[in-house]
Amino acid sequence: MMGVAISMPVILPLLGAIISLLLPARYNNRIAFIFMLGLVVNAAWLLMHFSAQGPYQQVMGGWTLPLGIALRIDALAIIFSMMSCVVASVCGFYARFYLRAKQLKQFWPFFWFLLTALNTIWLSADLFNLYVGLELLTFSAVGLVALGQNKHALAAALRYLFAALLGSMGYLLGIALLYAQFGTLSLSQLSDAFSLTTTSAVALGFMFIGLMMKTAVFPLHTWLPPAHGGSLTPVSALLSALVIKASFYILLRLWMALPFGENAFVIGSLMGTLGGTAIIWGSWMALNQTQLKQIVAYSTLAQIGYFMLIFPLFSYSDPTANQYALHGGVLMLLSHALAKAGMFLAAGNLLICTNKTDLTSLAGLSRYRPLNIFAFGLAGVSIMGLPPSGGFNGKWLLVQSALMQSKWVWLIIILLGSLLSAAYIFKVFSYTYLETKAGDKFEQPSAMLEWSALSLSVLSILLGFFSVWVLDLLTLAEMRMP
Amino acid sequence: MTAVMVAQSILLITGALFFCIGSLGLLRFPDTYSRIHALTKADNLGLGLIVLALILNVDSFALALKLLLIWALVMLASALSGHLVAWQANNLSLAVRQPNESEQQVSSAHE
Amino acid sequence: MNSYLIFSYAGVALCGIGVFGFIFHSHLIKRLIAFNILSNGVFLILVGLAQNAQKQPDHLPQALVLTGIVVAVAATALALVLIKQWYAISQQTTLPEDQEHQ
Amino acid sequence: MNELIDLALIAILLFMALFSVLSAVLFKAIIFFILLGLMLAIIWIRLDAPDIALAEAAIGAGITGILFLNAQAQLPPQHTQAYTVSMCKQSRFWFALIASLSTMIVLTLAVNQPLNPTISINQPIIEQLNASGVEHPITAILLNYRSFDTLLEIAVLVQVAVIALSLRQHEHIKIHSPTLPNPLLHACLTLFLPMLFLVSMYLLWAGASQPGGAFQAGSVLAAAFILFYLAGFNTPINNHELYLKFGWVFGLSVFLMVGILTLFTGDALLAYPLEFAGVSIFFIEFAVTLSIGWILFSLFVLSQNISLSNVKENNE
Repeated sequence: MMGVAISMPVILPLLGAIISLLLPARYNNRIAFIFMLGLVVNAAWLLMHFSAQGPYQQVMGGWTLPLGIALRIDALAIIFSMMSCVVASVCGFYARFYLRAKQLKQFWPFFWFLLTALNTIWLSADLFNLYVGLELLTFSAVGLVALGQNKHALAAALRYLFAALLGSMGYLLGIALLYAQFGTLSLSQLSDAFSLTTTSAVALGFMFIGLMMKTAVFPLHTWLPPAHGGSLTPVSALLSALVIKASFYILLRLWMALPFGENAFVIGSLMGTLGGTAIIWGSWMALNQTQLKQIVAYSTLAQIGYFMLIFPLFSYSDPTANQYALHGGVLMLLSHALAKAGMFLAAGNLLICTNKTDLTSLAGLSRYRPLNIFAFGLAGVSIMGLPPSGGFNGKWLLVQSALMQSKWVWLIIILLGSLLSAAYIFKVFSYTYLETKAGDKFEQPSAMLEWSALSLSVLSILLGFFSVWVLDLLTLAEMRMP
Repeated sequence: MTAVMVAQSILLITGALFFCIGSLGLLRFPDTYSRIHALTKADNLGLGLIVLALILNVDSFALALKLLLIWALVMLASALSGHLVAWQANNLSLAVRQPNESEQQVSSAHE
Repeated sequence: MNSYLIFSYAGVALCGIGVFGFIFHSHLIKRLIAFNILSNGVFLILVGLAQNAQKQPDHLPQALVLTGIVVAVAATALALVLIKQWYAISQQTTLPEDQEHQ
Repeated sequence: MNELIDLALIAILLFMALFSVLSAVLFKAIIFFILLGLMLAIIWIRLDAPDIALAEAAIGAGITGILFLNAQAQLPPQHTQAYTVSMCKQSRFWFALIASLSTMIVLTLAVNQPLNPTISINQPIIEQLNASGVEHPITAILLNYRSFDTLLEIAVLVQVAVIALSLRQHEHIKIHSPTLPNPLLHACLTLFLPMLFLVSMYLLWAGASQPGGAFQAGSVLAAAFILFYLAGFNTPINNHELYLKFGWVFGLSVFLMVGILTLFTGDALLAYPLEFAGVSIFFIEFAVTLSIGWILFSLFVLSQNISLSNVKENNE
């Protein structure tokens, strides 16, 4: 039975893609509902099995490990697959009402291939399998960006494709060197046999650069703002919330699986500086943007900086600080996924209201369309990290871990980043409070759109109250065991 | 150096020589039509000689037939592609040039 | 046996040429050709180095390279379709930000 | 003597790569790239990898070369400016040079380390070969040990084809086929096409015991389709979208169905029961070959020249 459950997250979306390609367009919504329900039920079943019996690993095709590909269920995999289920279903629901019929017909196959790739990456414990999953993810994301069919969307899709291809070539180069050095592709065997020699150091260097390029970390980020800002609203929500997290997830997996030992400090602080500059620079760029969706896109850059801060806060000497850093990072990732998707959907609603992209046209909106602004605000609360939200818990744990290890630099960067993110979110709000004499001349987005944006923002706030569940999952399985 | 080895090396060398002559023709001839002529003729013969040389020391009869099949297919393919290139060149009405004529003379003569 | 290692060095050289072409060319198809050269270089390193380390022809990297070649063809086909669509809309063969110093 | 041949091959390979990257005219760059692909096919033979040599020649040089030439034919003829002189002045040139030199140095550092891996996957591959249902190790890896990889890889191919279709969506699929009504070509078709199909099916069948398999057979099939299309015959693909989609998804759905069937008989995904392993692998490979041939062919057809008139500037 467990064999079925562990492979369902990959098989169901693949079946959904095939059926949505074959059946005429009018069945798409039914297919979406059925397969999404199946995915959620399967994720819940895996969660119950995991909390009952702990991590579980199964090799595909029934072979022994070095031969076959291993899929595994552990705390991180479950949290991320449930996150992608929730965010993807809400974005699919939003797209169903937002996109025109012709666009919707093309949207669904890409949506299902995207979910297949995401679930493969969450579950797989084999390096080359992760590479093929990354490629499938990149192509479906490029397809989604190119859905806009206009000049900006195509340029953004091309730029994204070339950056992602270069990134995955770096990752493949890393695999080539690691396989030559250790003779195995499975992550668990690699973590036992790993030793830091020049070959494996160069391999990890290329892998980290490739993955950072796909996660758009600071120096390699130029493809992200046009891709996320320029594409259709549900697409940019999916991209910002889920796609960039997949390559970061692999980075985190590699960091936790491979024992770096004493030079973890050097690599960690290098990545931390990149993260820190990303926070400062991203927030600064978001502050002086004039387009609403560009602000949200640049805030994604800043939030990626926060995720990179997990690595310098890892320490082998102090296990509790180490645990705090990991828990804080996972909570940040989770709350960012929910909040950023909610913020992009809310921004899409605001664009529908004003159907002009720049900020000045938002004047008087909080009087006439309070629900959309409320959704945007709630998501902003979680992005800023104000107390009730999940973002706050994540930042609080990171701050605790930094205090424990008295690493003041990262502490200052975290606080400064929250300040800057508060600045650019309140900037948006300040525009909406301006009074306009023209009265209510805004369109009214359909209720479904507003409520789906609001639901994601509320979820990211509720995460703050129920983050103890997530943390139990993490502490339940001793993270070092794959 | 048995007799077969000597024969083989002679055949291989002449085959390679034909290939060189073919590419020399490609460089030296003035217009597309004569270049196609040089390439299809010389290279096929060169390949024939090399295949002959290989057949001398091949052990199974089937392999020899396969080698001959390769040669026949290459001849067919190069004849077809040569014809297509010439046919397309004719459609684009590329002029037939004498060895010493330069480009302008031909276009003026052509109108 | 060290002939495998020589080919890994050839792979390294191909990677270098591929990276140079990828960064230098602003013409999209030339950049795509450079990407293909880079991926061929990586495959050479993958097989050459693995077989040099294992001291015998190793089947797993060869299967990986087969999958890699098919994925590279898929990437090339996708990029070409996008480039043609981009050319159809904007009459440009380079990305907007590369055009000024053409 | 062996080293001499290897060094000569590598020298030619690197020259091809350099000319391909540095040549100003796009057509020349593509021709050198195709030559590079062919040289690489020979090098894969030297590396005792006949499967990759076959795939590189068929897919790397063949299909990629056709796609590049097709793309180049529809872009404007390039003005060949004096390339070398202006090249060095651009700052990009130095940045690219530094980047490529640093990658090469770092890579040579990594490559000439003495490597002695503790785990060797070769022995288990050979030992469990008889349990995999095929005799050829590469096909066993691709379709049995790591069949999950191949499943995803075919999904990647279908994904690219769907994107190519969606980019052409706003004008209906009426693509005019190239007019090449050459009588000799039509006559030769009757000779070439059956032979190409025969070679493709042979490659597919031989894959079980010697180098060959679904990908090489699929690309030979694609070459046959493209030849048929270029000869000016208007295949039904041009006006019916469902033909396209069904052809793409056929291989993927057969692969998935067999995987799901084995899921309910055995306990793991894609664990073929022992006695049916050979048959199910061949059945999957057959469906995958047809699908790959169809996908590569429709990628060629869908990227035919896009008539500029009906591409409207519509923003979201």
